[in-house]
Amino acid sequence: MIGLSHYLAVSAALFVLGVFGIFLNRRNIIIMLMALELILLSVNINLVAFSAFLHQVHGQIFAMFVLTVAAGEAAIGLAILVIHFRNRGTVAVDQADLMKG
Amino acid sequence: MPILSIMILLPVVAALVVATLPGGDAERAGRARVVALATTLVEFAAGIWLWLNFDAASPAFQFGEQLELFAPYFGWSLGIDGIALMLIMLSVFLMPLCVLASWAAVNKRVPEYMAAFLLMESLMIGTFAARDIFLFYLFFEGGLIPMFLIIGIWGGARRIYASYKFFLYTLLGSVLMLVAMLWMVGQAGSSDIGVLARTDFPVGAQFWLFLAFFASFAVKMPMWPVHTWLPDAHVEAPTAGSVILAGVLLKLGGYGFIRFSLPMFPDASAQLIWLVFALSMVAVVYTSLVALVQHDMKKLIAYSSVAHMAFVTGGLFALNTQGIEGAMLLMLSHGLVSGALFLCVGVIYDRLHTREIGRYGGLADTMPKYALVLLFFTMASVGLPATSGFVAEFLVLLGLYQTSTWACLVLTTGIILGAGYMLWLYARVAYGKAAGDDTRAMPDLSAREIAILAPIVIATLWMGIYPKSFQTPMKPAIAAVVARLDGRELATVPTAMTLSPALPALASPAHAAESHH
Amino acid sequence: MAAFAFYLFAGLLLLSGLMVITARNPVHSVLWLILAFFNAAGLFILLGAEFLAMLLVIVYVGAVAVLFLFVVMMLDIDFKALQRGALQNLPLGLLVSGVILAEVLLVASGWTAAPGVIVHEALAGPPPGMTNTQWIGSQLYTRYFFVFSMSGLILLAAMVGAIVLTHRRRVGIRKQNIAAQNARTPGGTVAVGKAGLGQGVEL
Amino acid sequence: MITLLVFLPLFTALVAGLGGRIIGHTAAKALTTGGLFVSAALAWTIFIGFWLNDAAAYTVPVLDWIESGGLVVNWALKVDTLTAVMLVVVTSVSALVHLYSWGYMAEDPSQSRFFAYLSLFTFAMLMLVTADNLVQMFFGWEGVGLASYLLIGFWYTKPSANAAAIKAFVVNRVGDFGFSLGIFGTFMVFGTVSLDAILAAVPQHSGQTFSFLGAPVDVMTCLCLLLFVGACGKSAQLGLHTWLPDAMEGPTPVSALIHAATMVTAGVFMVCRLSPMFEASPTAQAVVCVLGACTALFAATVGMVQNDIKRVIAYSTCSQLGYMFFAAGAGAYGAAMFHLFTHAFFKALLFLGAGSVIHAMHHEQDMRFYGALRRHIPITFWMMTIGTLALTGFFFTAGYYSKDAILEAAFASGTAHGSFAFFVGALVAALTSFYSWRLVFLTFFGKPRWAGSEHISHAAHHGHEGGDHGHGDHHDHAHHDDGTAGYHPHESPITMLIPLFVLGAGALLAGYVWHESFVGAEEGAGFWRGSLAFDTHLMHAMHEVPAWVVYTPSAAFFLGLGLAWHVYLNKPSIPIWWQREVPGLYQFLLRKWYFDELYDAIFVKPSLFLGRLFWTRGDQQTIDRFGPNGAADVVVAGSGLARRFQSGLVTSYALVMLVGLAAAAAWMMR
Amino acid sequence: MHPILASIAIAGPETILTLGSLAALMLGSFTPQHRALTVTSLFAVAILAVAGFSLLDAPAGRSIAFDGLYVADDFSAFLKVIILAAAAASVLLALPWLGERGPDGISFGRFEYPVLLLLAALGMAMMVSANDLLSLYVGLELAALPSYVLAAFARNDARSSEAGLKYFVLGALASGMLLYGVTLVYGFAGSTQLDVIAGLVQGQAERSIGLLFGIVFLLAGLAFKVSAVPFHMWTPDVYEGAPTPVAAFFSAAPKAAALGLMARVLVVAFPGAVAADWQQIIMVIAIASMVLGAVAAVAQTNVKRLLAYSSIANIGFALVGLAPASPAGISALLFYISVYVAMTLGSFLVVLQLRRPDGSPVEAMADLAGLSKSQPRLALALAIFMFSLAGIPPLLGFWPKFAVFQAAIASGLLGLAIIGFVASVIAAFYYLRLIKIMYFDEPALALASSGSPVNGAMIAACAIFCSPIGMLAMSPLAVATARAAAALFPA
Repeated sequence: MIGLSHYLAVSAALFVLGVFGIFLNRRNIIIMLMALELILLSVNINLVAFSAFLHQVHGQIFAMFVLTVAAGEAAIGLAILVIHFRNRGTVAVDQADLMKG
Repeated sequence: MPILSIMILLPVVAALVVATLPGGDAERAGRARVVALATTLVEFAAGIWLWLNFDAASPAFQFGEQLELFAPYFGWSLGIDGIALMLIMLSVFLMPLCVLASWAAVNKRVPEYMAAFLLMESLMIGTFAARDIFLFYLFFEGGLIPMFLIIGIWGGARRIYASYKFFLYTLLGSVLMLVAMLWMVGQAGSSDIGVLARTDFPVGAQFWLFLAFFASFAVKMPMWPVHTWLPDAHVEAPTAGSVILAGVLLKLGGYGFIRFSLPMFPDASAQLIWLVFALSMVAVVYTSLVALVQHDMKKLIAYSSVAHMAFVTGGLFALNTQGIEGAMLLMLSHGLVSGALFLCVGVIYDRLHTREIGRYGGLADTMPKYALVLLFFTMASVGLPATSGFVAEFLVLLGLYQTSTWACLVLTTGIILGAGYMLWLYARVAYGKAAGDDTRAMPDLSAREIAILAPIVIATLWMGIYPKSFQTPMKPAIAAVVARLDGRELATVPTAMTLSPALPALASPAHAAESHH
Repeated sequence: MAAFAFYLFAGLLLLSGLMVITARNPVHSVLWLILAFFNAAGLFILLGAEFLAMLLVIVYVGAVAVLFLFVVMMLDIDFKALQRGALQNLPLGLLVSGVILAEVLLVASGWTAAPGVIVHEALAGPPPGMTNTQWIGSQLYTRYFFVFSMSGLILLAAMVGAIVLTHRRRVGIRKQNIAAQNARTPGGTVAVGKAGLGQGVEL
Repeated sequence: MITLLVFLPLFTALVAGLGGRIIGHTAAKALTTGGLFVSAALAWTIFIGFWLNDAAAYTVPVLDWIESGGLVVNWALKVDTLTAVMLVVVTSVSALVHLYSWGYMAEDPSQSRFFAYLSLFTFAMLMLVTADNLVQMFFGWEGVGLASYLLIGFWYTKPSANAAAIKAFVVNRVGDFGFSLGIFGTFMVFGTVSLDAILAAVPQHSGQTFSFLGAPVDVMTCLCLLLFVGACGKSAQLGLHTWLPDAMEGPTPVSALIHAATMVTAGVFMVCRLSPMFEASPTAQAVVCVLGACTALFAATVGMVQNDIKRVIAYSTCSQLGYMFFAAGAGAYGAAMFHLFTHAFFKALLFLGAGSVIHAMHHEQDMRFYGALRRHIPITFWMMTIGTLALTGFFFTAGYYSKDAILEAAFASGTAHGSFAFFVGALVAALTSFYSWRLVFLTFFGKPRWAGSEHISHAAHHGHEGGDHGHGDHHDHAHHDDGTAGYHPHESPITMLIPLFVLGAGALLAGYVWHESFVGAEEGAGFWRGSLAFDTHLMHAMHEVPAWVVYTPSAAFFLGLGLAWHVYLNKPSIPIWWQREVPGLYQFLLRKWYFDELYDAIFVKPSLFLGRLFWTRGDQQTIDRFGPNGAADVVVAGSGLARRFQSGLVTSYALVMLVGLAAAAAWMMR
Repeated sequence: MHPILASIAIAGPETILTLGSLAALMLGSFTPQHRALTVTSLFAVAILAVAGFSLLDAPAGRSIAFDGLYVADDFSAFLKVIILAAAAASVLLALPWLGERGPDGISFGRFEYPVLLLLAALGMAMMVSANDLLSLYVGLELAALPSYVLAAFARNDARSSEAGLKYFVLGALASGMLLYGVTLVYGFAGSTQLDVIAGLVQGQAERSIGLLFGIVFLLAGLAFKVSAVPFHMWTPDVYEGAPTPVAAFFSAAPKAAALGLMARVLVVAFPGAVAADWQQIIMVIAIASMVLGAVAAVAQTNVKRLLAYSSIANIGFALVGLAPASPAGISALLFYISVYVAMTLGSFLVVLQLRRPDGSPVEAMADLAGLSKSQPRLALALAIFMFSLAGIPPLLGFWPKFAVFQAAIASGLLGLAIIGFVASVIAAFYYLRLIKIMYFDEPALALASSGSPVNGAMIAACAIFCSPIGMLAMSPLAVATARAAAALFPA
């Protein structure tokens, strides 16, 4: 019997993968943005799973809004990435260090 | 008439006027000097008025004002007792002299300078006149800002180090006090100093509260080992800054002890006299010895200030009438004398632009008037009878003797060492032969300089010969403090610092006197 | 059967997630991401959230992932150069990730709802007589009106933002300027001059 | 009357000191000297009143001073016999010294300052002797210290004068340290600082103990010893004597006034003033007695080898003060005061005479460059001889009466310390005679040895080149095999000689006239009238000592005189042989028992060393380094660390966030 | 009235801002290009003002709207006033900068700037009125997305785009954490509505680890928004890289909104036993922020970075007011926010106002050397802000610190107060350094003022408010903050 915990565990693993993707990555910001999408995905799995097991629609609606926002975020993120590339000619993470200290 | 509010606000207004004066640089400077002098003189007059109208028989706060302007944080609550009155008098007395002393010596950014001094005056008066503990803190801390600027802008070569040290050191000390204040007010439910002074805090808590306040006042005093900011600050500050620093700002620590520590934490004060005595004893010997080897005049006087302030703490924590009255007098006296000594240093600094003792010499020949004045203040500083310092130190030591003979003994050695370094300083500056042609060519005191120093000479003598004028207003307030301390259990210190009379008849002098009759 | 489907989807989801962050080529990453979305949609269906599953496929696979792919292709990045670089953070990163994973797994396994909340052992669908989509729709435009309209503004903000950042007003291109046209007044464009005899008109 | 007496010198001092430039030297001098003569006249009036009539002691209140808790101290002038004696001594000597200084300081550019200082000193001394409470006495005590400081350092361009002035002040401060502790203790025990009240209450507290520095001690012993420390400082007793010889850096009139006749006797005065307290503590008396005797011996031994004429007299003073103290310690306060009184005359005479010699010898003070001066300055010679006779106790001179009284009293007291003092005193009497006559012989007899002196040759040379005929009037100094270096000493002006005559008269007659009053068994009690503890029994016993005791001082006189004659006139080679054969002893005496070196090594050098240590190692390298600077360094280092973490890399930032997250979550799992 | 209309009426400011932002977008698009920026900006300010005034006739007490998603009470009203005022100031202060040319010679001046600010303000208003984790999230993102764009607004400046990138990546990560926390709270409590959560949480017999984890993740996300340690790492880089007006905006309004949000979520949704747990986290975060903000700033040489660390430290102090979870603490927190916004805006305004001789903006602290001679008034104003930030009485900045520590001590958090005060002394060190540079050092450059009268007036207003004169405002402020704080604590 697949219970809530199973879903939560998958979500947790996915969340950690997303997190891991962010700081493992030193080369490409685009991968980072994708890792962020993984995190949001894990959140959505959580929400839907809770929604299902609590018999509430709230979780699913929440997940919808998360989807919406994620789309907007992706757009903004890619836009910023584009101008960053225009300015610096690279998307390497470890070269985005003009400001530090 | 809200005289205290007027005295506090008038310099602020004058500072704003001074800072926004129209005209070219030279015109502004001239006007700023005049406005500042006029304001400080008016303040002095107001101080005299206060003194004349003060009811010296009452320990109560007088000229009270109460405005709930800043509720619920604190109230604009003013009032003075005798202690505050005398310290306000000291401040308003020194201020015109400071302005005069800076008349020609400060040429850079004069309006700002005068504005800073006027703000300083306002904050000093406020500190002494505040009857709300947080209002007190406001003024107490606020004084750091103008002093920081005065040292930093118009100071000497290492002014930045000195100003930082001054500011941060004293700030660090006082934040602990603030924590304690907040706790106390939370407990007592009132931020009125009078109410707090009547509140009996738990003995265990008093201990920590005392230490917190001690952190602030010990730095301000300054007591050993948190004294090192003082020599630096003094050396770098302009003359008038040193005068105010030594004359009034150091007194805030002593004022704090007598206003807060003693009446609010009487049990802790009685229990912790060993700490205060130990620090005072170390301070006297240590800083006196250090003063002995200084090459810089201001540094020497600064170290001597530390030693003198150790007398103040010793006297205060003798916890008896003589000790506390002596400490108060010593604060006033030291305010006059060390202020005057700094003025004296300023006089020759203005001429030769060095404070190096070795660069002077033989001034008794070239500047006889100056040598005479310097001699006077040197003697006043070493506590020669008939000067203010003697009465004060005598009372302090007399009071201290009854509480701890050891402390009295060690502090008394300070008198010997004090004579050593002060006379040596005088000998190197005024006696001997001039160190160079420039030293030889220095002109004697000008009329302005005499006008600055003469009032202090008179005041010092007055306080030395007829101290009653100064003591009378303070007596009721001090009696109230002593009454609050009466009967507290003194620390039983293992090192036999206290005098435990072998005879019941010798329990106290008054008692002893009675037993004769 | 449901268990098999769950493990299949979950396993593929995690595998593709791992590939997303480890693939050398970003294009591959995007493709793995798309696979992850599909598997997540499968999980949603298992949970009875069909509408959301469809939405995920449409929005993410149809829009977001393609957008990623588009950007990756557009930027013309020298991927060879990007492959260099040491992984200094790896040990600490692994440690922290491990700790967080352990923590959240612990929580996931110990789920108990607050008292007063009706917890169901098994999955249950929407109220009787309603599909999942209807159920969502009945709530979304009534109860969640406020948030719904605000999310519209989020998309507007994203749009404005993306434009303001990336839109380049090219110099030297002729195009219609509506504002300028609207702002035209006769005074600025028509001049009535008096042509003197034999002198012409000064323009 | 007493108010005028006391404050007139203050007034004249202020006018002369502050207004000296305006009114001119002469006016300033006349004003101060005149004022002092008026005071002296008043003092004699008071004294004679006490001597002849039974004038009662009285106190004149002047002004409120300090009041705090149980402490009440007022400015007041107390007059009784003891005070009257001191008034006479102080004002007479002071007036004469003022007069003398007209001549002695005639060429000094800041004469009015000098006279102002002298008058100021006199005022302080008068305040001291008229004090009706300990605090006012302390005022005078420190006031004379100030004046002494100013006068010793009068020639402030001389480094040695400055050093001596500071030394005098600081060493006196050490004494004052004890004095003030004594005052505090007295107040604590008696609840008052008023002399009358204290002395009246002595019996109540006698024998009690209290805790001092944690140890239980006898009240009276402790207080007396503390006060006696003050007396030691002022009166240059052994241990605190080192300032007195150095004080000779001051002008000679100052030495006569302050360091012979008046200020240095303040300690004796104080002990006499507080004699009821000392009487209550045999221990304290014994200490006073033994220390006095030791001082007398020490100073006499050192005096035997000094070459500076003023230093010899200074050590002599020190030695005589020892006499006074052991008299007091033996209980013969009257005798102590009597010696004080007579000593004032002959010691002032000796100093002023020495001043006259120095004046004549152009400020040369080394006796090795004197010799054969009796023909050149005969008046001075005779006056010095009178002084020496009185000092050494020649029959019927002042010193004869007073010194005999002391020795007899010491013997008669019957105590162990009294006997010790007697034998030491007798020995010292012989030594006194020796070094005093040595001084006379070296100075006035033998051959001129002036040529070795830089002062003299400078003066002669100067006289030759500049045509200044002030000191010498013939120019052929190329042939001076007689040791005169062509220099001709002249007798001092009349203003300097008059005081010598007056003091000479005093030195001859004072003992004879007043010895019954001061130390007579019956007359004494009537004379002192309780102003000091007058032990009639002791005075009676004094007159009944064995005959050998009576003759001992005279024997000592002749012994010393004979020895001096033999060594310095008869066989002048003996001193040289002596210096060569026992250099250790000679050096020991010449270097004053190495007291200065000792103090330098255990007080001065360590103080400076510690001062430097505390300053550099303590303040700078410990307190500042680990305090403010250390804290600043820690903050700056922390700041650097924080900057390193702020690497600019997004991945690190994310990592930090996650570490925080993980930590917080972990904390929740506890 | 239809329930939705009634709700719209309650959410008056949000409604006005929504319509206003749309209108502003249209206005900007259809106004001639050279005037578009000015017109839109003024319009935006007007909209903000109208929204602010609409708060005046809001009904007293607590009104729930949109089926519990939204709440209007004194707390939200107070914070909205601050947010709207700060946003209006941010619009105005950017005008001179937007009118200038960037490094590439192209003007930054685009009318989208005020529009984005309006949208962000709307998001922030929504945040402080959020009564549900959903509206919280949406509001947060509505405020965040325009902020990312604004950080990168100088799109041809590598530093600006990098700032935007960092802000975006970390912000998205933080919102991921926050969301994860929200899901846990939702799952373990069973609801997302704050007051409902409170009821459910208080009914729980034992500590629920899941719920606590939810709170931790939620807190992490919120801590990022307020830039509390250790979620502060973006702050210095973004402040430095972002255009100065944008940094000014970041330092003011979003901080107020996020702190308010944090206070509401924690106090309303997690009272009782669970409060003890989050209070500890808040205390640790507060201490870490105070200390790190103070220490790390010491070695800075860039004014904007310095102010970034200053804001980190100040957030730490503000959080001290949150730690006791008492009405007095929240009241003090609100007081802190209101004064802090004035201080930080004032400081940024001064920096914005200054120009190097070549017309470029001032960023290095060394450029300020001797400012007291070249620009005495600006120097005085900056000195007031610095002393005020350092918390030296009698400047106003002292009193919020006083208030938060008073609240902390009243709740027995003595250790927190002591550490906080010590940190404030360390912080004083670098504030003094700026004053030292301005007043003690000799002038290095003859700095000019950009001479914008509007900014000048705003500087003067802030300076007067932060000066001792501002203490006169303490009493009314105290009444207002006490009322606002009481709204979070139903009797």
